[in-house]
Amino acid sequence: MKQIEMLAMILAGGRGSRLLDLTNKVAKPAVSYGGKYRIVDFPLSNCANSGVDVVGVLTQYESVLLNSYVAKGGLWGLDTKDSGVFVLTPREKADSGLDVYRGTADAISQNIDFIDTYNPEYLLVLSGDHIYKMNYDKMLDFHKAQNAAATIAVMPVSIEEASRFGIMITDENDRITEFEEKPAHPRSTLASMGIYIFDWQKLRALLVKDMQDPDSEHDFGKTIIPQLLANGEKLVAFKFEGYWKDVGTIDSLWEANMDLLDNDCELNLDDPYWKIYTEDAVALPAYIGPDADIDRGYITQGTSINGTVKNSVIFTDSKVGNGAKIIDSVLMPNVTVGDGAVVTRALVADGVTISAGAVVGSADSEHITLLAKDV
Amino acid sequence: MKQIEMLAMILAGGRGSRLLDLTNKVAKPAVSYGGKYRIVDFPLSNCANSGVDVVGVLTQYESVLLNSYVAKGGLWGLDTKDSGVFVLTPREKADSGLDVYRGTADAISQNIDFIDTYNPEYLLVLSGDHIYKMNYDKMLDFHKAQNAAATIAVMPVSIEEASRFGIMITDENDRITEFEEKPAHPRSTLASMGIYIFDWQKLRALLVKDMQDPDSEHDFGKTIIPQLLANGEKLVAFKFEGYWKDVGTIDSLWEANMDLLDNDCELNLDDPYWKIYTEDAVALPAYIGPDADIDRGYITQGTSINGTVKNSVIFTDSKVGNGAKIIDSVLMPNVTVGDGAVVTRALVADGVTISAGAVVGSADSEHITLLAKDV
Amino acid sequence: MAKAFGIITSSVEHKVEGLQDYRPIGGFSFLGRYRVIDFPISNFSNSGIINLQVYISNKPRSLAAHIGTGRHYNINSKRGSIQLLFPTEEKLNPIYNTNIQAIWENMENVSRMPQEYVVIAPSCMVFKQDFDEFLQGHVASGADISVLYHKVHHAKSGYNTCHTLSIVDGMVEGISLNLGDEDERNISMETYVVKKDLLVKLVNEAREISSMYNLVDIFRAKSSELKVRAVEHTGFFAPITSLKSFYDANMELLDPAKAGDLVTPDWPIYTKTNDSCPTQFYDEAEIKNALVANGCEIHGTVLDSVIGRGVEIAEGAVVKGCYVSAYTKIGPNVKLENQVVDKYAEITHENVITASKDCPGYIKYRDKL
Amino acid sequence: MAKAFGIITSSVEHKVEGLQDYRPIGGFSFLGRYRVIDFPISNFSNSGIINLQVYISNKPRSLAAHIGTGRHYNINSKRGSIQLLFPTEEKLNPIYNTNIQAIWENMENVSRMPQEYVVIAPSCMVFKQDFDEFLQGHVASGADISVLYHKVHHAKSGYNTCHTLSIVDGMVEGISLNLGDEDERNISMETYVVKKDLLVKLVNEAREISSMYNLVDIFRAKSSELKVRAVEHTGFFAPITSLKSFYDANMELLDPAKAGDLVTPDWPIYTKTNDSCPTQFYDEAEIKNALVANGCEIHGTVLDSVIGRGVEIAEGAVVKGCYVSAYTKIGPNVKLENQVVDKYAEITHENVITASKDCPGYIKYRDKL
Repeated sequence: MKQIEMLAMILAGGRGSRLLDLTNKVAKPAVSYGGKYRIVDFPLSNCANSGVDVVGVLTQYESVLLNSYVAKGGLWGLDTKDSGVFVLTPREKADSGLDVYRGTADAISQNIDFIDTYNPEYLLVLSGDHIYKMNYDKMLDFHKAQNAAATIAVMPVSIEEASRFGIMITDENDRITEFEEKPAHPRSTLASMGIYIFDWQKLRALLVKDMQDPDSEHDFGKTIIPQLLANGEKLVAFKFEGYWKDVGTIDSLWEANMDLLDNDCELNLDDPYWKIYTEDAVALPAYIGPDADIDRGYITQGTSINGTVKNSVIFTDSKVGNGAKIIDSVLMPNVTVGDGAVVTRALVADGVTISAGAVVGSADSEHITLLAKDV
Repeated sequence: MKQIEMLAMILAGGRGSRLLDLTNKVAKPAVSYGGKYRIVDFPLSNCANSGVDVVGVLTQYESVLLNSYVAKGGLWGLDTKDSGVFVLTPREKADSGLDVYRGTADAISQNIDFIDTYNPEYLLVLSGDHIYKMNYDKMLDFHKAQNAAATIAVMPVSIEEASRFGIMITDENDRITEFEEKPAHPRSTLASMGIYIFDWQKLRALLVKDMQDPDSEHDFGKTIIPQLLANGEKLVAFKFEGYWKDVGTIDSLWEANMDLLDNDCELNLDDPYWKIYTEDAVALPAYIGPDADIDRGYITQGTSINGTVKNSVIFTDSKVGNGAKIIDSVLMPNVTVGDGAVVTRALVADGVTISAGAVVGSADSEHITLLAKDV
Repeated sequence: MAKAFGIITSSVEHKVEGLQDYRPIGGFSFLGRYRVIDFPISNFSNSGIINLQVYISNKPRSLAAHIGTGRHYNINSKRGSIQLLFPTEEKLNPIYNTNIQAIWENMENVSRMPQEYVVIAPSCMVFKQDFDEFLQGHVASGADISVLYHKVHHAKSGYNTCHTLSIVDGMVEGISLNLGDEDERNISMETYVVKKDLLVKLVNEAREISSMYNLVDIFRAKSSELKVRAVEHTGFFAPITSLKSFYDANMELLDPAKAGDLVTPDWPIYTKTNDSCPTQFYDEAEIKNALVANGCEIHGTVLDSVIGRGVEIAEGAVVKGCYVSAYTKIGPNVKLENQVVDKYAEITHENVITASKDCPGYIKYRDKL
Repeated sequence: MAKAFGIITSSVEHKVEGLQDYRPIGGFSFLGRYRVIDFPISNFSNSGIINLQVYISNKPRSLAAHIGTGRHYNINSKRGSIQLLFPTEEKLNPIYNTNIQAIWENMENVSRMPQEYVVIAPSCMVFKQDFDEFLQGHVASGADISVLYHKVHHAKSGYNTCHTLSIVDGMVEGISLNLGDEDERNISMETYVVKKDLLVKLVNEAREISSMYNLVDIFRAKSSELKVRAVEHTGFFAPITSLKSFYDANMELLDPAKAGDLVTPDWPIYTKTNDSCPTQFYDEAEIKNALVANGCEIHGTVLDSVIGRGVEIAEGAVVKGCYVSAYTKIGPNVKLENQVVDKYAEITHENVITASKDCPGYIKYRDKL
């Protein structure tokens, strides 16, 4: 096998339980976003566009849909001879039983054999549930120029938010001197984005040791990064500027969709040189009926709009009936809104049918209404 | 999703422990065969050629290589919009922990959710470790014409062999009246090939019940088929004629390779209308040196032959040194035979190096010599 | 393996003003996101006929790139195949550019197909048809050739390079060019089933008779000695044989019932994805009765129109009764009515361009106005 | 994204007897399982230059089908692209069929590429080269154009439609057609790096000067005002510009050291797989010093030869010093010596066909002898 320079592993095992009923049947990375995409399209498209051609996707929880989806590597052009998207679930081995992944680092450790078949120089570790566009090849250039053992992508956050993140303290050369996981009193505002490049051989040695440690949490943030720092390895911070969002809650998922309605949204999905790829719907263009009224909408093909859409995102194959009103809302794929129904500040899950005249959500709710069942 | 008529599930979870060291690192279906193929290429190519476009591959044991391999659905043309090869490993679900597959039937039961997303009329159940060419579409025609609940492919075996198989007793209309698993005193010579077509809804109902039964062995042969018979369902036998081999032991794997050297071998791999697809090697054509002597050989590209090859099968990227002799043997991929070495009646595993002058195997051994380590 | 392979003819005998200067009819954009040839190819794919030969007579680049290996048409790239066949001889006069000539030049590729039958369909007609059913019916009938036709009620004002069939007891008794003398006509859909060997024989005979013969001519010439069976097609049918017919077909499909009949979940029409993002409709936009493909930015007014991928319509612009092809830019306050706008056109300076529905205007590829 | 896109020229200026009657040089079979164009495309792919334009001047079918979407060249089908560009105008005289004309007709496709540089390589030359290194060297040098050349020692007896470079201090001072007057020559490999904008300018200027100009002519015409840097290539190099050079290149590569230098694990040469099974060597077969592709059935004797896919060689046949293309059948007791046998030929009746190594014979495509 041809040696590859950098292999990517996407951690896509999260239960995403804060997404409530949306993740009852699909894993978080498979959740729909932005009219036609799924969350995992972002890291996968970033990989394809950055020239990272081999991607392992580590899944664990309820992943039949996610597995089938990412296995279609052709969606991202990752189906050439030496490239591929490989779904890696916990496996029974000759020398051990069937284990679940015990942590983010353990998920990598259990797949050392897979990584070894490609013998990469660098390992890129990504999270499967963030929305952003990033050129990992530029990050690799930085990693090589710095001659680092690990590079961590960071972004500036407000000091208030900082205690929700892993925070990096760096010197003037971007070298990380300290790392604090969710500090109560943050001493820096550089938050880890959960994107790492490692020298594979160094990481490999550490992981082999970590697997044996019964007290380890087997986690990159809690175990591996502190260990590397303790070993005196050179860790550097790669500063990212641009749109980045962890869509961990219903409110933040709704917000991330609403961001797309903003004319100046930094997450430009219309860039011909950095497309986000996804499964194409076999569907007609969006049909806008004679009595429709659209006042700011982000609308994809396969939809049919016969009512009012105001400041809303409408996903593939959703239908809005005559006289229905969709206001400040997100209709995920295959939603049917009956005539005259009113949906306000709501996120309507895949396949839900809203009967004629029904009222969903309200303009002054604190949180976004999630509708996951027919009403 | 477009409804598909018949979905295939390949049971590829076997440890294949009788293949000894060959299956230490790869699952049995991924074992190499016939110069350039892997065993699993046969059911997958049969599916592609029969127009069965969606295939689930159920793997469990040490399947990193098998998983990566079958995930490349494009190798068999199974990477179009509505087709795909999907690797299905045991999964953690919202309502249950991570279970291993408890039997062949349980492997299907645990993936009912996957099958349901395609909503097929018929389910084709295959084994991942048999060498044969078969048109499953013709079998489906038979199944439909017979209006059966299940169709089982059978082949005539000798009465001596019959007690190693599941044996079908049929009436004059090919209806199965009785089924005996490995009978001591067989009353028929129609052996089950482990290839089933089921009416999916009928099977589904049975599997849902079977999952709950703590005493069940969750096995098609031991549980499901007897249950269907007991329920009075119509089961029919589809007679297959042609080459079929279970390559379960080193001897039978060697034999199946030797069969290819036979001019009249029924397993014609050269049929342009029923090709067996596999991963293409990036390699030069076979190089036959000025001092080579080939006396019956089945030799693929990427090889380099400088010695004698007699009645042997040489796999991709294997090299035979000057004056070396390969007699009645199988060199699996990437084997290097040093100058003057002699290999007789042996099966040499992937990547093994035989040093100059070494002697491997013997002409009069009872069993074939398996060489899995460098000598 | 299906009993038939498919041939998609190049439709050189039809001439569409404007659009055809830049690509063959099969390569025309249709309904905002398809190309015309997506319909016959999807019909074949959905019918399980997956060995196709597509004849391309000229300007092959965009059509060849669109079709590619056919994977997006759901055709298994190992057991299925889409062969693109180009002219092998230079034609010094376009009269020699016939579909008979195209097949004849590639006869070796036809002869070596292992299937007994061939289903022939034109690249320029939009309709839905199960070709397997058509094939089975033909085989059962014992006829030599089966041809698909559509009963139309306004043949005087359209279908002008199409042929009409006179049918007696379900058999074709005569084939003639539509002269527009009657409204009620059976229009030939140029879609046939025939045994491969008979096709080869007829093509060779046609070459003996005249180098200007098309398939329809030899079928006509032979219709007395051969049993030619006529099979009626119902549902949406649009031959794209003039700019007007192109325009009308798209406008007709603004009716959701008609579009929903042509493109159904169990008979998908495949096309090549472009990975465009969804379309953004801004505050000032007003859209009524329109089909809008992805990747557009709509600030202006769109009425009774089909809008292709990646179109930008600026504030104050009014697009009414138009077919706007992909990547077009319509500037502020521009008014367009009943126009077919070709790809990459930029209309920023001209304020008002109108035409009548009966004679829609055409704005050229990459034109700047 | 790489800083350059690639252009593979159609090599219309070279004429190969026999083989070229059926396909362009890039489509020639090579070393039994490749096509000549696999070498430049793999060079681009391995160099990370994955947006390619391949100009095809005539007989495009087999080459277009071979290249397809480029997936088998390991080129990501989403971010990479292989555009096949065909002539858009009919040439009434082949003198107008130049590579300048081909680029000019597709100038829009060249202009719209986002990359600053373009690497141009011919479809007819077999060699291994890291184009990214070539590009980086060019950018660092400050030259206007870089051209790759190979020092040869027997230019009198070959390289007859190639150009030679006179080089002073690493810069090209003159370009002329190889007249065979000297053995020691720097042969131009027709491989260039240039800024896209300069290429566009030069193509436009060339069109002003003469419609018969090829790229090499405009580079020659401009070599005094432009800084043209010469970069030496070492290793295997074979321009396929005559039947003899085709034959010699294949025979030379029977040397495992040379073949192993051209095709290495870290610089794979990709091709389209045919899913042939391994080759069967029967009891009576005798094979020495040969490269044998898959899917063959060998009963006879093969010496010093290259055998393509699916070839059948019957008992008693002797094939010596031959290039035997795919799907050829050599009947019992036939003797062939120093022949280039084209695809699908069947030689069953003629007993002995020989030629000298200096002037190998050619047996036509699908010929029956």
